[in-house]
Amino acid sequence: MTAERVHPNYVAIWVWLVVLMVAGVLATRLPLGKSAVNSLIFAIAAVKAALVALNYMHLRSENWLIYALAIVPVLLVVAMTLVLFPDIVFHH
Amino acid sequence: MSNPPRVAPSPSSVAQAAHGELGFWRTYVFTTDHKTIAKQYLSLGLFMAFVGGYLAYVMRWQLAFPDTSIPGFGFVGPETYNALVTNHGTIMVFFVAMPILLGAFGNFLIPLMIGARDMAFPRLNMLSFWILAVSALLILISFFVPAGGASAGWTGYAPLSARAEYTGVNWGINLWLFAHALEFSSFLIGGVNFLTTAITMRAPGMTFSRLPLVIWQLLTASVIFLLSVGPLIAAAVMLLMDRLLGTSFFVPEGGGDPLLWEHLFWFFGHPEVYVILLPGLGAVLEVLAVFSRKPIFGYRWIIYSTLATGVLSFLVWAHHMFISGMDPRLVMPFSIATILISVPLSLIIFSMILTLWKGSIRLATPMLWALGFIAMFILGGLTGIVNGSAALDIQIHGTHFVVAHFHYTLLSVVIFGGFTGLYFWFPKMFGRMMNEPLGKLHFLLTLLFFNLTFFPMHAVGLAGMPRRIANPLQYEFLKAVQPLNVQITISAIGLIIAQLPFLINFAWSIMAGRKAESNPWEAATLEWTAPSPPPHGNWGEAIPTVYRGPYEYSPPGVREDYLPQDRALAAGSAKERR
Amino acid sequence: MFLNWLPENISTYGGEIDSLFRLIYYITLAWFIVTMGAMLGFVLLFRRRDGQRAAYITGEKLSQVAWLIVPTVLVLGLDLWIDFRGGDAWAKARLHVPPSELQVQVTGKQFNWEILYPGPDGQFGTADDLQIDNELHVAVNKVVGVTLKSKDVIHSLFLPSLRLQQNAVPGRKFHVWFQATKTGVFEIPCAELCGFGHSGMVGHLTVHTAEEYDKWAKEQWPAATGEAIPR
Amino acid sequence: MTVVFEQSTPALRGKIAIWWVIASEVMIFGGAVGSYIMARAASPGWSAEAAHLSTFMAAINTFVLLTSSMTMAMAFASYQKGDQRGVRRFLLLTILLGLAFLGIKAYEYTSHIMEGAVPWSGSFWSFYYMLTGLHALHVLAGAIVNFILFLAAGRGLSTGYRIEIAGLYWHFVDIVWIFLFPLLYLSY
Repeated sequence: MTAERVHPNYVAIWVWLVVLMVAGVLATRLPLGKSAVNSLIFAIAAVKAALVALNYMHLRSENWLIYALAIVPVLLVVAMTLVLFPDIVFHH
Repeated sequence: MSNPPRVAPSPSSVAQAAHGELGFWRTYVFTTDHKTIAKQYLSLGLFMAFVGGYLAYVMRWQLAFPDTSIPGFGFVGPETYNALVTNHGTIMVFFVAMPILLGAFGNFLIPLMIGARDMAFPRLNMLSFWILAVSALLILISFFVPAGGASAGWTGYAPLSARAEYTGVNWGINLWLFAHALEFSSFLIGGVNFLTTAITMRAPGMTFSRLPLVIWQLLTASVIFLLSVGPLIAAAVMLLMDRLLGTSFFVPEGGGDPLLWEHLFWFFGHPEVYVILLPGLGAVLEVLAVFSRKPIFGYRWIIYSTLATGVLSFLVWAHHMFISGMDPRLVMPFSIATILISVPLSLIIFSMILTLWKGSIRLATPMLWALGFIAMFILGGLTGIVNGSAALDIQIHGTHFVVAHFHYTLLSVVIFGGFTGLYFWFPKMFGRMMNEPLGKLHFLLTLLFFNLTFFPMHAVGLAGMPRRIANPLQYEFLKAVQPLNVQITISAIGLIIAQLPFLINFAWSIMAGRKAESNPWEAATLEWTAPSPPPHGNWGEAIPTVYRGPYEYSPPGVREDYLPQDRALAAGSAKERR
Repeated sequence: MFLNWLPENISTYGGEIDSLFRLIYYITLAWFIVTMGAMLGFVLLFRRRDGQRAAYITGEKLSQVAWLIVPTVLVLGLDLWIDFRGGDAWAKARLHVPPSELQVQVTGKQFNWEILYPGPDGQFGTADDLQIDNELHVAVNKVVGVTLKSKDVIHSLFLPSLRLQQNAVPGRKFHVWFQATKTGVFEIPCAELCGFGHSGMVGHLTVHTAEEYDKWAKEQWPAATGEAIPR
Repeated sequence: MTVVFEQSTPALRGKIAIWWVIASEVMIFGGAVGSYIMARAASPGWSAEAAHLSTFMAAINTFVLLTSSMTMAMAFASYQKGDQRGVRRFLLLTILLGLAFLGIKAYEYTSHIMEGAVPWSGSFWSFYYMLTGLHALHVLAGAIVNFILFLAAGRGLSTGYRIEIAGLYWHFVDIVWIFLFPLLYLSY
């Protein structure tokens, strides 16, 4: 089950990760608005996380159960945080 | 579906089974056998139930006859009373309900009912029990540290719980938090083990649509637990830092937010209710099918309802917080979701009742407990609608009405669901039968005193008596309900005494009960194909192969009135389902 | 039989809550009788008899599933009915706040209710503010606006007769209101565990007639003229 | 239903179990990070506190952890090729990189504490120490697991599928850091 797997080029992924990291750090120097910079750096972080999960964790070649295990908790946490926003953040 | 051939036992399990003599420690204490671990969970749960019951007795005595010397305890001051309230809740939920319903039933049933020789990770299984044991020990120790046990309520609302000076209790609450951390990690490991076992180790032919419902419900409970406990673990770390390092995650003076704790607590706290409920429901479903000799009515629909309950359980947590000061616009969505959770659960209840229709019902002890469970659970569910309605919650929040409600749901699950399972699987667990008349006496007394204890609590709560007050006589408006308080206390003592027949029966039957055959109830699921009690490795030469669903009772064309899951039939002699 | 246990309602929106309780009470009572009747009836009817087999009913056929679905849809309908009625009651008690005629600020602290009156000028934070521990005085039929705060831990202001309960959370301020329709003295227990003095943390609400209230106010603020009673 | 793994291999069991562990860990870190995001959004003025952190150090740490993920993946690839020496070499590298991460983190902690920024110096610092501390404990746990595997490989035992399972956990810890880095150091 594990033997026939053709694994991705780990070094190439690593190069991408490092480039993205540098891009993330440089993005904070851009003359953009606060929310634009924040969206940019978190988008970069999400891409990096996806690269690690898909390639190093081999999510690319997993079945739906493993996918669900990776995605459902993330959605749950995001949903929980969003529901709590009115209560914790916007109260006066 | 084609039936796979019988599979030879894996080498490791043969090696395990061959280890006849492991010595006392490896056989009874540091064992990796899932059945012995289940018994360990059961004993821990029963022991802690008596600790929790003792606390309940002291509390009830104090409420009925405030500030008198309590036989077997002495005087209770307000600080002690708060510690009693807190630890009664914590012990009953985390050290009785979870070890018995999830720990004992899960460990015992999952491998036996899916046709596995043991858990996927037997040593991890042992570890999770011993972590729980240490955690229970911490809770017991916490009573004896200076200033006594934790006293901020089982919900540990911050900032009361976040600074020692608000309660006067320092190490009591710290130990209580450590105990929680250990308890959570124990059941996290346990839940991962359950799920992995059920996903990867089912016997040949045991598809998901042939799994017994109790397994479905144990698995759903494990998923709910794994996905809900995380935020509370994070919150517990923060609370511990607040206490030990003086940070202010939940203390407003330092910029923290007490409501955040409430949210994170209930994000776990409410799903936890279903973690406890579902295994109890599952045990009752198994018993209903066996003792009415009928297939469960609408097997698939129960699975859908169970899953729907699991999903909905994540959407209702804030109904504990309607009057906490949360955003009033969020209240109605949570109230609606809460009341909607009655839909899948009523479907399960209807299915239970319809299973009785045209059955051949035998009122043996497990069946009595199962029927008692249905009755009590309907009552608890219906009062839940009262609580779930936000406007009514304004009046009854934090009163004894709520106490009555959650004892009708949670305690009825533990008592009625737990004893259903225990009386039913006792022959398989210990290889002996329990005494029927004593079991029936136990049931009747428990049913009587349970209702005499908790039914009047609704009235006391409606009259406005808050939970967690130590002395109702300090309030003029509660003078009228004091006779009810006295009655509740006497009944509660009766409820505790009503457990004596069980203790006698349990101890006597383990030692000298009638020997049980492998299938004394003529049930169709896999655990009854193993010897009673099953040896290490559960089955001898080969594990059973599964040919059909779990509830083939009274099928047409078969001489007996049940068809075990593992019996191969010659083609054409009887139709096979699914 | 439960309905009599609720304390007598003396608030304008309390009637709404009580009738919601009655609605749920009768619906749930009916369900309890029907389901328990069915269960006990089936148990009596279908006891094991010699030579008789149970019917093989899987409940998977559509005609059989209907027995599950129809009652469940009925439950859903009743749920929605309760939800809509409940939404109205919630809105009346909490969302539609009428302008207040009297203002007080209640601060919970271990283990007292500090009740702050704005005085004749109707403003908090001025010299004529008056703080009285545990004694809340209001006039009958006036809309009373309560600002709820806490100094230390979470408390809960509970007025059973007024169908009013609200937590007081440190670091936050909440506004609740009530309009009492009857005079009398009522207790204000704290309904959220707040420490060792939680039991016995109790204040008193005195609902005066208009004249008595004026008299009380004069005693508290002797300097003020009759027209400047706190509004 | 495709999830019918009757009579599965230990490798598959381990993989499914570790994914369940990761799922619950996501909830733990999610709860903590969610609380941080909300607390930060609720009260302004945290950027000034965050400016005391050294983005440079954190970037180096990110680089170290990303690299360690790559070496961990390569250890698994070596195992698949049956290259036992490669397994040992890459495991050792992973452990050393993990320790380097912890060392740099410890240096950062020390310098903050020298400047007087301790966990109770305000909400930002409380969250900073809580989040990074929780993460550092996970790095430590992962390094210990890797060390056990390294010892096994050193004695000529097969690390087997366990290296894949340890790797999944290690990569997960890496992903947590990938988000903590912008959350704590970059955003404003």
